[in-house]
Order: sequence, then C-alpha cells, then structure tokens
Amino acid sequence: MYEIEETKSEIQTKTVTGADELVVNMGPQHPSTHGVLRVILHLDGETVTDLDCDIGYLHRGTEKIGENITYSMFIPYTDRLDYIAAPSNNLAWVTAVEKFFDWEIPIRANYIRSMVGEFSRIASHLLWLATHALDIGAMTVFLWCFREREMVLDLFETAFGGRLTVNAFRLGGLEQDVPAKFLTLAQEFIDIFPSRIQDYETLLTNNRIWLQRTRGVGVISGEDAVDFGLSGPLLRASGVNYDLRRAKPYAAYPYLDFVVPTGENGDIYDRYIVRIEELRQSVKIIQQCLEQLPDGPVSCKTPRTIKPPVGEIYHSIENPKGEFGFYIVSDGSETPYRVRIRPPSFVNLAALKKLCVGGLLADVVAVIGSIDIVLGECDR
Amino acid sequence: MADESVQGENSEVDEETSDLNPEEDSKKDVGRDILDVLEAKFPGSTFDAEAFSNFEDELSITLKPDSLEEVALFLKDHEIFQFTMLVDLTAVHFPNDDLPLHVLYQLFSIEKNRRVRLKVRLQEEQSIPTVSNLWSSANWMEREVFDLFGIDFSGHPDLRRILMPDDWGSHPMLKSYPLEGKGERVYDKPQRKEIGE
Amino acid sequence: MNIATEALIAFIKIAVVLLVVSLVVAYLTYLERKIIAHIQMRMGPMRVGWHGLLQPIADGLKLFLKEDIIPSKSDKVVFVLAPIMVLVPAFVVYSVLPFSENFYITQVNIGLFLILAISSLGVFGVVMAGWASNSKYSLLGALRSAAQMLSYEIFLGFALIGPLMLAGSLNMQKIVEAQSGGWFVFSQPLAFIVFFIAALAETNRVPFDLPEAETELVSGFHTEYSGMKFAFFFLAEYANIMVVSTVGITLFFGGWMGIPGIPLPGFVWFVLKLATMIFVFIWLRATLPRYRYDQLMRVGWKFMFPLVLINIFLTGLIKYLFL
Amino acid sequence: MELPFFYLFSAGIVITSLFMITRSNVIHAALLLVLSFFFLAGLFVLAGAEFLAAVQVLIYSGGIMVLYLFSIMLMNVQVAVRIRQWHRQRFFAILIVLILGFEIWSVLGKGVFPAMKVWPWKLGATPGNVEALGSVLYTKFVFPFEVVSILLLAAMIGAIVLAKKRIDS
Repeated sequence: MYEIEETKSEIQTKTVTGADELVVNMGPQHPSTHGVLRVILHLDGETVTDLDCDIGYLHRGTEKIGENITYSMFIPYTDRLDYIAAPSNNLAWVTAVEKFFDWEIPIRANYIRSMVGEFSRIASHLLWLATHALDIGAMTVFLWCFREREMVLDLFETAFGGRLTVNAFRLGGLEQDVPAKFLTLAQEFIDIFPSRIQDYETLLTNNRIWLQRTRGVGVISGEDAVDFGLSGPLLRASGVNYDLRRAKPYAAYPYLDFVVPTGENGDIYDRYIVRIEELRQSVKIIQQCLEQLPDGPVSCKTPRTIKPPVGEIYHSIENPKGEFGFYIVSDGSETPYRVRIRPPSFVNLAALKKLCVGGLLADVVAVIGSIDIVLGECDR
Repeated sequence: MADESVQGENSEVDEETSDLNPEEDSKKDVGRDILDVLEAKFPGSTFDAEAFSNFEDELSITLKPDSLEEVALFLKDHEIFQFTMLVDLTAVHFPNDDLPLHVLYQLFSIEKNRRVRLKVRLQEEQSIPTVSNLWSSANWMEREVFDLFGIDFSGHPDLRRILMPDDWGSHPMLKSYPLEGKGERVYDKPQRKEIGE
Repeated sequence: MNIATEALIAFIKIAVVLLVVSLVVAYLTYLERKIIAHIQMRMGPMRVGWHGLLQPIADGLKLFLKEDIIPSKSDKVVFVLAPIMVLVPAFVVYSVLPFSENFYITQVNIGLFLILAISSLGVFGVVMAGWASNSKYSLLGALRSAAQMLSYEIFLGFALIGPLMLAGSLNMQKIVEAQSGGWFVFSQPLAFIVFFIAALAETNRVPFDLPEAETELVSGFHTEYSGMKFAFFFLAEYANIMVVSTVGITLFFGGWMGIPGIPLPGFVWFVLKLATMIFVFIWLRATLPRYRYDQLMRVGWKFMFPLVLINIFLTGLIKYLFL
Repeated sequence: MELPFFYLFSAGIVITSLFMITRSNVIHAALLLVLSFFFLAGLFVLAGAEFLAAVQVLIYSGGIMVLYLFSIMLMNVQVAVRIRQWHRQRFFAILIVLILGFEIWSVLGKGVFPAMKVWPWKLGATPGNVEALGSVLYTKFVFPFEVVSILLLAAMIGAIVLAKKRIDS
C-alpha cells in the first residue's frame, strides 16, 4: 500500500485539464541539455506546464579559488569557465585587472586580442550552431560546423599551443608575439569561411521544417529580455541593440568597423539569424585586424608582482554568450579580495522557464539550444 | 568622494573607503547627477558615493537596507536614467567590519549606456528586501547569494540553494569557510527546511 | 508436382530470401553510414575490411556477444517479446513481394492488403518495448510512435488506393503487369507524394523520427535495449525501409519492369530502382531537421489526408469517364 | 491438410482467451487478445476468406488494439494489478456459463446449417474473394453499406465533439 501512495503523490498529480501530469527528469545526463544541466519538466501530454532548472553539478568554486591565488595565476582558471570560447574569458579577466592600472597596452597586442576574441566567437558560435541544429535533428550541419571549428582550434594551437583552454593573454599584453604562420592561416580561414557560412545557411535558413521548428518558438520580447538581464545574441534577437563591443569598447574595437545585428521577434529563428550574422561580422573584424595590424611590442612593462590599488572594479566584455564580467575587489595585496564572475549563461538560463512554459517538450530542447549555455561558466 | 555633508554623517563607514580615492578632485563629478537626484528625492536617507579612479561606470552608491526597495524602484523607473537592467547582483564578505556583508547591485541603463552600483551593508543574519519583483534577473542571482553567503532576501518567491547541494550546511563564499580539512563538509538538513521550506 | 517437392521449393525460396534480405539489411546500415559520412565530408567506417566493408558483420558480432541487459523494474516477458514483435512482421512481408518476373515466394490475391496488415503489427513491438522498459523516455517514445504510425498508416493505405483502382487487383504481380503501359507515378503523382511522406513516417525516418529522437527522448522506445535485442530493432527498421521501398517501386515505378529498349533482366531493374529509393531515404536523413509532434500531425491530417481523398476522387472520375 | 490447422487455431483461440480473462495485468490481457485475433484470422484463411483475415489483422490487431494499449499504457497498471479480481460472483458466473453453454449446445447439436449449402468458395479455387466481396457490397448490399457508413461517420463526429468539449473546458 505504501508504494502505491508514493507513486501517486510523486508522479501522478492532476493537471488543470484533469489528465495525469508526467514529471520528466531531463538530465543531468541527457544528450541535448549541453552539459550537466538537469531540467525537471512537468508535462501535460507533451505540453510543458512547469519547469525547474537544477544547476550546480559543475560548481568548482572558481570564485573562491580566485580569492586565494594571484591575479596572473587566475588566467588559466578563466579558461575553464566558458571553455568553448576560452580566449574571450582570458580577455575579460586581463582587461578587468588592467583597469586597476594605467598601463599602456601596445596597439599590436590589442589588435591581436580582438582578433583572437573574434576567433573564439566563431568557435563558440560554430559549436552552438552544430549542437543546436543537431538538437532539432539536422545532422549534417553538426559535422560541417566541426570541420571549420577544427580550423579555428588549429589557429589557437599555432598561436598559443593550446586548443581548447588556450591561456592566451597575459596582464599587460601577450606572452609573446603570434607567429607569422598564424596570420597566414587566419587569412586563409577568413577567405574560405564566408562560403562555409553560406553552406550552413543553404541547409537551414530557408528550410521549411527548420522555419516551422524555430519561428515563433521560445519568444521573449525586448522588455522582458531586459528585465531578465539577458545579454548577447539573445538580447539582440529581441530587438535591443546592445553590444559591449560598441557600448563600452575595449581592446581594438574602437578602431574597428562592424555592424551589430539585431532581430525583431525574439524567437529561436531570430537568434539563429543574429548569430549567423555575427559570424559574418567576425570575419569582417578579423579581416580589418589583419589589414591594420601594426608592428611593435606585444606587451607593456608590468611590475614583477601585480598589486592593484585598493578598490573595486566591474568590467565586462562581450563574450559570445553575452555580457561576461568580472567584479574584483582588491585590498592592495597580491591576491584579489573577492572575484565575482558575472556569467552570461547563468543569467540567460534563468529565462528558460519564461521561454518554455506553455510550449511543447520538443521545444524545450530547441530553446535550451538557442540560449547557448555552457555549464562550466553557469555553475563556475 | 562624495558630498561633504554626506561624508560627515557616515564618517565611520567612509574611513575604509577614503583611501580608495587618492585623487579626490578628478572624480568629484563622477555620477554627481545621479546623487543630486537621489538626494532631492529622498531627503531623509543618506547616500554615499565612491568611484574607483575616474571611470564613469565605477560609481557605487551605498544605501541603507530599508531604503533599497524605493531607491531601486526610483532608479528603474526614472525617466532620465532608466536603469532597466540588473546586470549583476553579488556580495562581498568583510568579516572584520561592523557591517560585514556587502550586497552589490550592478544596474545598467541601455538607453543611456550608463552603469551604477548600489551597495548595501548588512549585519550577519540580517535580511534584505528582494528586488526580484523589480528585475526578474534578480531571482536566480539572489538565490546564488543566499546559497554562497547565507543572506536572506525577504520576499523572494523561491529562495533555495542553487549551486551547492540542497543539504549543504554552510555558505562557502564566506571568508570564514575553511579552505581545507573536513570542516567544510557539514551537512545540515534542518537549516535547509527553515529557509528554503 | 507432389506436395513434398512443392513444400521443399517453397522452403528453399524462403531460406534464400530470408538470408539475402538479412544480409542486405545489414549492409544497408553500412550503406547509410557511408553515404551520410560522405555527405558530411568524412569517410565513415574504414577500419574493418576494405573501406570498412566488413563493418556490418563486425557490428553484428559485437551486438551478438554483448551482455543482454534486462532492466530489473521492467516487465520481463513483454520486454523480451517486443523486439521479436518488431522484427517478425518486417520479415514476413517479404513473402509476397515480387523481386522479379519469376522470383517471389508466393502470390496472394490480397497481396498488398496483406502487406499493410502485417506491417501494421510492427507498432505493437514498439508500444510493448516502450511500456515494458518502465522508463519515461521510452513510454513517451512509444506513445509518439503509436500515434504517428496509426495516423500515417491511414494515409499510406489511402495513397495506395489510387494505383489500385488503375491496376484493378491487389495481387502484387498483377499490379506490376498493369504498369506495362506506363508507370503509375506519372498517372498518380499526388498519390506517390503522399505515399512517400507516409512511408518516411511509417519507418520512423527523418524528418519524422520523433519516436526515436536521440536529442529529445534519448532514442525513445529502445533506450533500455542492448545487445541482440537492440540489433533486432535496428534490423527491423532497415527491413521496413526495404519493404516500403519495394512497395513504392512496385506500385509506382513498375517494379521489376524495365524501360523498354534497355535489355536488362527484371531482377537488375528491381535492384536498381530499390537502391535509388533507399538512397533518397538516406539522403533525406542527412539533409532535413526533425518535425515537431504537433506539426507532424498537422501535416498528416490537414495536408496529406485531403490530398489523398482528392486523388481517389479524381482517379475514380477519370476512370469512369474515359476508361 | 486443413484439419490439423483448424484444430491448432481453435485451440489457440480458446487458450489465449482463457489466459486473457485470467490475467490481472491489463497489458498482458490486451496482448493475449491480439494473439487470439491472430488465430481467428488463421481460421478465416482456412475458410477461404483471406480478405476478412487481412481486415481482422489490419483493423482489430493493428488499429483498435493499439488504441486500447495506448490508453492502458497511460494508466497506472501497477495499481490495477493489486486490485482484487474476484468479486464473489462465482455463483452467478457459473450459472450464466451453464445457461449459455446449454443454448450453444442446443443449436450446434442439431448439426443443421442451412447457410453451409450455399457456401460459394473453395480454398484456393477462386480468382479472389476481394473482387467478389466488392461487387456484392456495391451492388446487392449497397444500401446497408451506405447506412453503416453514415452510422460510423456519425459516431466519429460524436466522439470528436465529446472530446473537444472536454479539452475546451
């Protein structure tokens, strides 16, 4: 008797329509939650009536680690946050710490930082497109995207030695100049890449099934997006033109010419279009960087031990996923007093409930894909 | 550094922050307009502004916990500032202070491309009103601060642990949390029921 | 001919067809992997044998030797029966398929109807598997599958009525012979479109692979299966592709009949047409995303169902007026 | 040649039906019913009615029973298994069985079946009973056929209306 009561109370709660509600535990081991995300879904048939995210499976206490090691030592830890776009995280950290000082970062270093940052955006967006398309069932795009992502990772390897967690930048510039081979490879890549973007679009953009699966699904209005603190392509797809590369330019972005693409409807399709357009803009930015890249040193003179003055700063950059910020409290010693990571995935994922409830089970998968989360950065 | 009169009233708080700003003159005007408006609107309460170096986006305004709700609402709905986005919400622990827990709100105005940081200082065990009714993004971030610092946000709709396991006994981002040894793993189920229900 | 030799011949035919079909089905998996791999700019299986030609055999051996896991909370009898229930109908159907002018196991007057009847049983295996696994993903997969296969069976059946009216027989050989004047795909294009879409849905292929959508339902009804039982599901899927392709070319592309003027044996024509049809199946898998459940039903009932009804009406009208 | 198959199928029907009504697990019962339909289809084939056999499998097994299973699967079968299956009706049950048995025996026992004399087809000797069935349905019995069709249509629309009302409310 006991068992019966338990199953009744746990699984079979009545919904409004009188049908039995099914509680499905999606994840943490599920192919399309993109990591160890657990979503507890309450289903009425295939309609989602309620949803709760359980995160924290990948919590490694990165912020706590940051309080106990020096500023330079923390750079490799930032690689492990959004591991899909590691150089972007490095960039956020080094620019945040550099804000404490009035160092003159060499222009060449800034250009290389911007360039590598854009490459990491391409790598991240490619992985997003690959997995997102696979979630919706388009299998070929997955492998095509990985083919190009491989080229980007080869570039990282040429320049920094690492492929995924590259530890790209140092406080005050770069560790050493990028080899000449990197520049030729980068030129080769951006020559070939626009046609590859065209390939992905042939398979998806005007595909009727793709349109049916993405148009009008997971819609969030511009006001709601701001209210939920969304950032990055998600916010721009809802029609809010906000890009930190424009709003608060860092590295070499003040000198670069690019367009911030925005959507209109804030649905999955617009997010897709915005990200595809961002890929094109990244190519444009890299092309400009390669053309304008000045000669000169890649690192300024920095003290042997880095001790920022007492104070607090918040600095954020435009990560591929959104606004990626560091809030650092310095007490004047070699280690930060407090490191706060402002994770775009975490904040964006909080809107999942808003995006999914009332939709169908299959849409949950598509919506999670369209948010583009990386649990490493979400859980920290 | 802020207005003289404000500084006078809050001298004990400012002792620590005064050495943040070696060049007083250059940053006197950073965020002056926001402070003026706030002081005109809330004559009874006190504000204390500080800015690191002279970055315009590094303005922080320190508030009393009880005035947080109305100031936040005012700043959000103000027709000029329009701080419609809560970018970040976090806390810092200063165990030796009188008011050891600082809760920080990073506000951002997309219209004006302007940032301001609200800072609230709390006693241990003191609760603070939630802002999740003003900005939906505060929901998860307040949960996180509760999880890692143990700060109770009164009025929060769903205050549960978010990153740590549900039955984790303590709050790891506090400076008092041991870094090694078995002391850190204190499982304490009743506490979870008390706060998270 | 006495009854014993008759039985012996029938038995040999069955054995030959069964063996050949099993082998072809196994190599269909190889074909699919290779074709998709080349569409996706990679090589596919390359290690076992020349260009991975022995890969299906290695896979079969691996699955055969794998530990057979039965979940402890499952309904064991139904769990074990389910893969058999899927595989057997898929193979029984071959008994009435005409492979060439002279080679077939048997001719039945209700040939086409028998194919529909037997292949409609495959859904039982899926439903049983989904329920017996005692897993929510499997159950959801089974529910989707049941709804999808039941609905699309209707469109499939209705799409076949048009060609049937022209052929005037349910006998598969007679249907082929009726197309000597011209393939039915030219006189029944609407019926062929609906038949092809319904066939994709019946075999749970992309873009209608919802019951086994890996990224949503973690493979759906066969999530909990491993080893040989999993292989049964796998084989049944490909055997069903062969069946619907054969039915398709028999009804719409003149079966084993060739294009006049090109002297090739009937069996070669049959294989050529079958290969083309199967290639299209695989090609679609590499190209299209997946439909959502409600969209699948909408496509079926709001688009395909009226279409087949119109087709039947038009065929009847034209046949009455002109033939 | 047909006799052993007849006994095989008949025994199959009896045994599966018996098992079906004694199972407490509804899913098992439903699956056994499907099996029993199969044996019935076998009997139809023996009687020369292949079309009927195919319809039996297609409609009853492949259609209706799947729908049954569909709805049963959504129930909590584990609970149903535990519910007591016997309701102290043994006396009435046995009584009814006896009455029914007597009736069947009294009819079958006479051994006279007038319809048998006009049995038109022999196994394997006909060009196909599909054609025969079709021509009979659309000529001689066209009126009852249409009446039944309309009846079914009405039932279908009724079911849709009832279901729709429940969803809307």
